[in-house]
Amino acid sequence: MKQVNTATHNTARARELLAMMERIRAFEEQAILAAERDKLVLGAIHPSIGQEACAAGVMQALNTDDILLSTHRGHGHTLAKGADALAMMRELLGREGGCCGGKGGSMHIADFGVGMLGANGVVGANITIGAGAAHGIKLMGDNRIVVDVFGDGAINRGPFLEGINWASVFELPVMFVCEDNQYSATTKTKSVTAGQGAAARAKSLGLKATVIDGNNVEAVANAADEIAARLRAGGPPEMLHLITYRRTGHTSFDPATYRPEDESAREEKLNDPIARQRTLLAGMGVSEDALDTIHQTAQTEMIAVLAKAAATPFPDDNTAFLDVQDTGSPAVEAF
Amino acid sequence: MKQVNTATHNTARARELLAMMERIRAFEEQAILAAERDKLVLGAIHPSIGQEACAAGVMQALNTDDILLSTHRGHGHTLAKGADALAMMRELLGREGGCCGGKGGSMHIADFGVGMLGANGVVGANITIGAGAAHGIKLMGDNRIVVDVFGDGAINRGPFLEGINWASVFELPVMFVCEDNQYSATTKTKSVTAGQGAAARAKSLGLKATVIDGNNVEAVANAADEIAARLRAGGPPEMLHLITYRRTGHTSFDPATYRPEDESAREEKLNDPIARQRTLLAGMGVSEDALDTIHQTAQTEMIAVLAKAAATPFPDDNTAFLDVQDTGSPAVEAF
Amino acid sequence: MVKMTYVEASREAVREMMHADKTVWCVGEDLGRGSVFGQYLGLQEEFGPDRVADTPISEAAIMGAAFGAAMVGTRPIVEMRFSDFALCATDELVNQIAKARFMFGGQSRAPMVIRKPIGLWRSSAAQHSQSLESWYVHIPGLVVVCPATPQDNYSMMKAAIKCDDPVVYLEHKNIWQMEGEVDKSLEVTLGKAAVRRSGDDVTLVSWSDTANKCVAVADRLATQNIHAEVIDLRSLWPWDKGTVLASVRKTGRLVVAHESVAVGGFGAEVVATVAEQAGDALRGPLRRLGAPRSLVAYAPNLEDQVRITEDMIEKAALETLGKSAP
Amino acid sequence: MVKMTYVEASREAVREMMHADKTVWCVGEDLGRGSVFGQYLGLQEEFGPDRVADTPISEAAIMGAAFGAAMVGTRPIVEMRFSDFALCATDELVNQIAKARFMFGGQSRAPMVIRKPIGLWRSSAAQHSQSLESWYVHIPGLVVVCPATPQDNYSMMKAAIKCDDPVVYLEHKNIWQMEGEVDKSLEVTLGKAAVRRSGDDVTLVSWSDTANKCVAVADRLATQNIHAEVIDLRSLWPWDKGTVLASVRKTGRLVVAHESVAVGGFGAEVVATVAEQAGDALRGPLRRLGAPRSLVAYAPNLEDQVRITEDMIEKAALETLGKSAP
Ligand SMILES: Cc1ncc(C[n+]2csc(CCOP(=O)(O)OP(=O)(O)O)c2C)c(N)n1
Ligand SMILES: Cc1ncc(C[n+]2csc(CCOP(=O)(O)OP(=O)(O)O)c2C)c(N)n1
Ligand SMILES: [Mg+2]
Ligand SMILES: [Mg+2]
Repeated sequence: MKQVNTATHNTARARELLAMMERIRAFEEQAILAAERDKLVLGAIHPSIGQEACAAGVMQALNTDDILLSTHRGHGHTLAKGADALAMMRELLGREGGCCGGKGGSMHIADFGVGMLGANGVVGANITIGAGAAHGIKLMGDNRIVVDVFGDGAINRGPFLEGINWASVFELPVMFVCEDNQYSATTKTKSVTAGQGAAARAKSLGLKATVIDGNNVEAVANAADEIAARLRAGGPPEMLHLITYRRTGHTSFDPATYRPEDESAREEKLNDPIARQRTLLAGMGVSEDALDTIHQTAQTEMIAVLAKAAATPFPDDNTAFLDVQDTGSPAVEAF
Repeated sequence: MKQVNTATHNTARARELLAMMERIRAFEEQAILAAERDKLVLGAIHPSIGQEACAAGVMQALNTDDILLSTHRGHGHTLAKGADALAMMRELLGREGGCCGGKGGSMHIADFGVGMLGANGVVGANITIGAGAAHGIKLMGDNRIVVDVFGDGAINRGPFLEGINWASVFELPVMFVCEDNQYSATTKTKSVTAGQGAAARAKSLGLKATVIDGNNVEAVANAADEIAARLRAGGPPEMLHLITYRRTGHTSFDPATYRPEDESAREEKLNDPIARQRTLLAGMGVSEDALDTIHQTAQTEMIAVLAKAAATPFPDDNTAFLDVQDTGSPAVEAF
Repeated sequence: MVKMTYVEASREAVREMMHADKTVWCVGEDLGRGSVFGQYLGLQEEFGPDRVADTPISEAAIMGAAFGAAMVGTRPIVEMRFSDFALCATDELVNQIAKARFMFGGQSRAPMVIRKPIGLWRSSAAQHSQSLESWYVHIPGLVVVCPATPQDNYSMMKAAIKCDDPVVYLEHKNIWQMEGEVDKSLEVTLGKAAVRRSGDDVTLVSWSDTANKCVAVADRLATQNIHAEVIDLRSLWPWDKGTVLASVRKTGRLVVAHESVAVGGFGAEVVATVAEQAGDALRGPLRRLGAPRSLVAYAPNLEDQVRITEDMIEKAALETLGKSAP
Repeated sequence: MVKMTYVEASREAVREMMHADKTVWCVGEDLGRGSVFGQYLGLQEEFGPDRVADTPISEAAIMGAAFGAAMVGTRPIVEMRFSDFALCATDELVNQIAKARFMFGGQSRAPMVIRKPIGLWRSSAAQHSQSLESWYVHIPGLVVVCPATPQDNYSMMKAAIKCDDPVVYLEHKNIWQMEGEVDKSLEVTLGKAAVRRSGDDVTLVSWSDTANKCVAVADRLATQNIHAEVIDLRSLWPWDKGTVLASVRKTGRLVVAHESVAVGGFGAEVVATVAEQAGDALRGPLRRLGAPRSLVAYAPNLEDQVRITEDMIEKAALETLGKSAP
């Protein structure tokens, strides 16, 4: 993994990275409360607690008009790409004003206004779609780039091979990001994955692959910046493999009893990306108070976001028949 | 690629390899005549002329109860696995007594009696199926092995990744054989394939991969023998990547005008596996006459096979409704 | 008789069949932890990881490999988790598994049970809520089973495992916890409907969870002195045309109800068949209830817009009798 | 009016649309050599390899990547070669493309034409002969087009490319060389049937190549002084229910014929709809012709066993009139 020289850090960026991670964490903590405590979220939500460095570090390398494709575990990516937290929370609660009008929920969260073209409920499906978004961009002569995030479990699906081969053959501006939290639902991914994993596979498909400590947000940000710069300069697609850890269960409902008992606690203690970034900032001379303020601001924001979302009405019933298609009526045909 | 020490060759095996290649060549020459001259084959046939060393070399490493899964270009593999040439030709002509009763044709040729579990009309589909056959064998505690042949074009399909990862994870006795004839239908495979190809991809999936001159039947046979021995000893799955060349068009109807003009002729001149094996045998002291006899025997056999197949009646009409399934009637429901 | 939930019933059937036949095995993601809904809880402990195999997230390989294993003599039970994900293995199911036996002239068999949980369940949105049973009915070579009760999920699972054809086995996610008495000695024949209520006034034809709603509607109608016959088809291929036609000849009235999209749904096949073969017996309008040709949304109120309810079924039944709902 | 073959007609439509709209492009295997049936001959020379893109054998990526490219503003024409291979991209089509606009609350569009040649053609056996149009009709979000003539393959291809919804475009392999006059100025609306013969005696409803057979049957029947109305639906979603119902109200008799499997085929939807909504107008038995629920075999005589012929259609038409074939 790449070493990062902390001396060269930019304090402003480091603060921003921390602030974004705190916002993601706070958003998801509230989302979990909304699900568990308030029973306001009926569908599954997949938290990324402990993985915030991936989202914050990668997305800061992007412009608003760059494109992001994400997974079922996409809150962090979406927020870091610039989506509005309230619209997102409304979506999780299936409310009016949700970023997908309450139709998608957590697993299909999207904000096309900030280039976020969707989370996905099908593991790995976004890999070919992201390659294609880059294909479209290239055909139109745009100078945008695409980030396509997927989990370690997704590398065992066919679209991983097809999408990456495609991007490489057509020389498309895509940064493939494998956010490797070591689990595929209840299964330890290594136990069902042959060979050396995402980076090795990407290399065999002709890509440059960079493996980074995904809990080190500075390292992630630097790597993402470098890759983004190469892509903007017309370089071929690349793979960024981020090693992190899923601290929660697969969904907020999953107690994750299948894990070694102290695994998550140990990871929290040693590798929490927020704690690590706080330490870094403290070392750069930022006061505990200032760091606490960042934390508190995020908490306050997201508590308010949940309250406001919870107070929002459900969408109009008729929207259930809107935006199906232009051609032909979606209305009831038979009863 | 591996070097073969011709001095250690076994003349009997070398003759057998030549004889099998001659039979495959003769079979396909007759099949092409049946299609072009006689209009007795309506569906597409995909000849493997120039690729016979792959079929002959690999299959000689197998026992009858070992399993083979093949592709749309599977006549050679099937014959070399031990299928009856007449039953095969009848199948190509859609006749009674065809190995699939005339229901499959060239693209679905199969002979379960000799462990040949089917050609396939869908590129790459046989890769997961072959892995699964090995999975079944392993579950039942059998000591058989599986050979799963596919083309260079198939490595761009998802099942390549999924099937090979599967075989590796479950440690299944499969020899994956990429018969690389450099073309995917009318497309030069390299132009649509990123990275270093089949062997590199297999390695990234944890497999040992051996690259061999696929027009050198002795080298192919030796490599296949070694891999088969390792598999029989309980070794993990392996990849055998055979470099060859498709001398005909994609189907017998395809004039292949998209190729550099003299490419096929040059390959025929330099790399015909039959000519090369004849040279080898001549060098071992086998007379021209003896070699011609092998050629003539094959020709005579297959001319008779075509004549006999052509004289066979079509299957009984009612077989169109047999072997659909046990449960429920396949008969007409609505008219 | 034993009390069991729907999820326990099929699990028990699988367990017993695994004891009875060493060639039966289960394959899918996370099976060692029971899979998504606990359908396999305890089985890996009991039978070991070879016979209850945890797989990579590789639906195409799960389906394709199980097929390969079936061709060499094992009897795999394939878990697709949500029927939606099974679409990642459509070539394997439709082009390979369904066709192999025919294509190879009877040389092969693919005795497999392919489990694909279907249906609306708890705000799961468009990619986790589909019911595509009509697709599979349209594919020669496949058997299609949609059990609606614990008893059927026990008995039909056993029949499916014993069947030498590939069986697409569609459990409904919304009734995993449904309880019922199960008679373990009861054997069912695939293709035989269950007449869950007898009646002379109107025939209600359904399957899967919607059949349970039809039973509830029949009970409601009974209080209005209307006697509905409820036919739970249980399997859609083969489907029990004879029982449906006989019932419609008796009642003269038909309501078909299903959760899946009405357009191109299997309800059309039932209605068309009745119109073709018992059209003369009809004494009221034919009614077909299915989802609108829209998608399943996440918000609970939007999700409800595409749901077939007991009220709707009751109303339709009354309409066939020329009455309106009370 | 220009004389064109069916394959030339859609090629010309694609060519013209590529000139008219720079965002239109084609993507699939071997397109630079025209693809399997010459549908793209000359287009790569004319528009270059970026807009007529040769791809790896990666159906999932062809479909998925085209979808991604559609979401950022291009209009891909996706070539699947044989509709059978499209099954390798079912998740992409059904879970992604069809659902995106709805699932994302209207933020996205997927203006794509997905070409999947269907049908029986020259001993191609079970994996190269399927017609699964009824599957796609059942999926909300998709438009389904089945042109039967050069004129329609020209006009409907243009309409499909202009359409902002994903269009599953099913050309029939058996009629690539069918010739016909094409009026380039003729525009069609997706969802509007073509009444290819007018008549008062019996309504024949069909689509794709079977519609051509119905036209031939109508001509035969005319010599017996029976006037059949032939409705070529042309698109199955939307389908022109109004035209069918009006015709049946006029003739009182209905034959629906299609090449795909009868069970669960779209013919069931047509028959069910007519029975539900114009049952009172029927003056003869409803007839539905579709393939048996068997598979397509290779041998020509076996292949013929599942074919719907003009004779069968004629016989069915006569039966609705209480007559038997001459
Ligand atoms: C094709 C498919 N198969 C299975 C699932 C069920 N599923 C949802 S998330 C998940 C685990 C994914 O693991 P990974 O890709 O590592 O992402 P993570 O959940 O760890 O973020 C599974 C199996 C699915 N959604 N899609
Ligand atoms: C999934 C799928 N896509 C496309 C095709 C059409 N097709 C048949 S053979 C072929 C080329 C295959 O190339 P390769 O795998 O190298 O095998 P070869 O023909 O060279 O033996 C193609 C594209 C198919 N049969 N299946
Ligand atoms: Mg993971
Ligand atoms: Mg090739």
